[in-house]
Amino acid sequence: MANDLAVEAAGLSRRYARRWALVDVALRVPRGSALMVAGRNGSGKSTLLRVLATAIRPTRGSARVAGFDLVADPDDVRRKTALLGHASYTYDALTALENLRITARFLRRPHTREALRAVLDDVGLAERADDAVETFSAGMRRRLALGRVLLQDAEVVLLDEPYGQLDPPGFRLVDRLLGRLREGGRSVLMATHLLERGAGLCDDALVLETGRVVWAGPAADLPAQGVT
Amino acid sequence: MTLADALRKDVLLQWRTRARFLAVLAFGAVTLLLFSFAAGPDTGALRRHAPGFLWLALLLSSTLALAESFQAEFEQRALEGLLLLPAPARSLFYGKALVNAAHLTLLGGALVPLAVVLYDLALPRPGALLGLLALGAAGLSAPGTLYAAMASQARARQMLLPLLLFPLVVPVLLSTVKATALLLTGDPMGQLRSWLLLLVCFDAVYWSLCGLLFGRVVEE
Amino acid sequence: MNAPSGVIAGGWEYVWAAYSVTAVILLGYAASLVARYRAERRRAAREGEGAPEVHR
Amino acid sequence: MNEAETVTVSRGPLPWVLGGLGLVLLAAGSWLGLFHAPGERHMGDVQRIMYVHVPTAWNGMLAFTFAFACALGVLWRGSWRWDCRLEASVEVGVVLAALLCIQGSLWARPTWGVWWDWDPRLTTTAVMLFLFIGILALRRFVDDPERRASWSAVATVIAYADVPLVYFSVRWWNSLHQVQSSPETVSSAFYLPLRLNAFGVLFLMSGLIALRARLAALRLRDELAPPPAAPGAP
Repeated sequence: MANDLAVEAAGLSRRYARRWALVDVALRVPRGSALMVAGRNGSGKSTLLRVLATAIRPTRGSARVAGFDLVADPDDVRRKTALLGHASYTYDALTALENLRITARFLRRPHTREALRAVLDDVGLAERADDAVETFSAGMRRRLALGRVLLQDAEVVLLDEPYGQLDPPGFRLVDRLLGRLREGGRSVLMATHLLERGAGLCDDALVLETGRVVWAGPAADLPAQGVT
Repeated sequence: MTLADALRKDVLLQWRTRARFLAVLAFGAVTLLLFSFAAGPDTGALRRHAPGFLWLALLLSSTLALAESFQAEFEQRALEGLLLLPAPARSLFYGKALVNAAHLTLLGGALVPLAVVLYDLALPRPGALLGLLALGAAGLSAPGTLYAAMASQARARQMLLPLLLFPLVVPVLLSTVKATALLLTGDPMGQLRSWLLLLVCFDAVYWSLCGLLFGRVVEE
Repeated sequence: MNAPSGVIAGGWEYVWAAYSVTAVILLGYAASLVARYRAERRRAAREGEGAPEVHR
Repeated sequence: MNEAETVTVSRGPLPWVLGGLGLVLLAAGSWLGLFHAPGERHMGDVQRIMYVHVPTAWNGMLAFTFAFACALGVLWRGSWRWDCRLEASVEVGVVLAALLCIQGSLWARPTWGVWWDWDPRLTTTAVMLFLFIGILALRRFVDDPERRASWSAVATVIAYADVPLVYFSVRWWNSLHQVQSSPETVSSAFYLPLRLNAFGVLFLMSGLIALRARLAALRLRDELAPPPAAPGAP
């Protein structure tokens, strides 16, 4: 049954204008496991995660995420997924707390100051809760975006370069949050260039090259493959 | 209600960027001033054309205000972030369009005193004029919000919004200019009602149509 | 120009102008369209011999 | 959009037959209109402009109405075929609307002594011309075929819904002027060239739309080309 799969995709392809960013990608991610997506810049990692999050429609192919079809029931998929993308999904004129409150209100989650401060505390932004996001550094934006993902508390978590732009304490923060997600039984798909780090945290891995899957296997075997 | 959430979000955003309101207002004021230079210093002519000048100034300023209202949504893809929660596109549209309508009404309200001074107008029915401003602003904001969402994601964005919006709002311009003139100078023939009816029809058509179609513009 | 109830006399120059403009615009557009279509056909034939062509 | 649908470019002589037939009818109608129909009672010879003006008006409106139908096809069926037809009918409609404005002004000058009379029908045509030019520009400025299709369909629905509103607003706005009525043609001497030209423009327009839709399909098929074969694959 597909029910023990968090993600099941076949023939997934996506074209931007004339360029194919993703071609015939097939993948199966068991519930509660973590998949690392590796590959160079422009190999289609972000596109894959964005397609699975329903941020963009697949041009071809189909996939089920958390048991729902991407194209037929996008709203159900959206309720079950959280995406950490390249953009921080924030309104820069608003404060960190206000940004989280907007998200919490739409999600029908508690949006009291205390509840939201707890999230900000988790990502190390408690002191800057009432500062406008436009005063944040790139790393701090990343932390806020992580906080937003935590707030969503989704079944399937899609992380695009979670370590990007973070400092060493930020790296440890991501490791800790990943551990927490996995303990909570969440399924994780993570695109990253940090092969050793990712291999230590994920079960399986796949490598993309010009939009195609060129290697798939246990994450522990990946660093030996010599991909960059 | 997700509409309330969307409204709250847009009001907050608009409030935080209120300095931009003043910039748009200054643009509208300069436009009013320029119209008087174009028409010459003849007070009679200025007074006669005042309703047209007022609404043209508001229309020109509206393209700035509308484009600005989507700046924050696409800068860090905040709109996409909300759609993925999932927040319904329709609520997001109506929140944005309502706040834009309020914004344009305020802008019009702020331009009226200036027009009074520049064009030597009398304001016999200020309350009715404000209502008319709201109806006209609503007519500009519904299609304007939809097209601003499109234009901000396309190439040549500064060009596209006025190109699409201006011909579309010809009925709004005609009915508001006529109705404003009737409000200012009296309405012996009782024509005001039919102009208001036309404006209300336009608003009804576009507030429903644009709400229906907005999802097709922001979903990818 | 014309008396209130009289016939508009002449005006043939406007008639000719209207017919010529109509002919020029319609034929000109048709010609440009045929040219664009031919060029695109040639390009498609040059590039995509393999592309499936469905006849209707 | 429906990706399962392959973009097909139809062949066959249909556009050429329609276009040729249209041109023959137009030539016959115009010849009758110019040389055989008697001058109208009040308008004199200027009335002959109507034999090309009225058919252009009918068919221009028809082209935009067809574009609206295509837009619904795109929005509901997600079909590339309707997208091609939309592009074709908007472009042909813009050509007819531009032609109509020029003819209208050539009619207004000898009849009313001005190049532009703010007649509701003609003014509505001018507004429509700019509405649909905007849609052609929109298509130019959007690179992604899916977005281009759905956005231009949305814009077409919105523009088409405006037409009656523009018409009534201009009519009321200009109501101080005496309503200008076009001359009524009653006898068959007037009808025949008008009918021939109406069908002439209709056939020519259909042929042009069909050919333009093929051009759009050719370009689209190129844009929607399948991904290149995998490096190692046969």
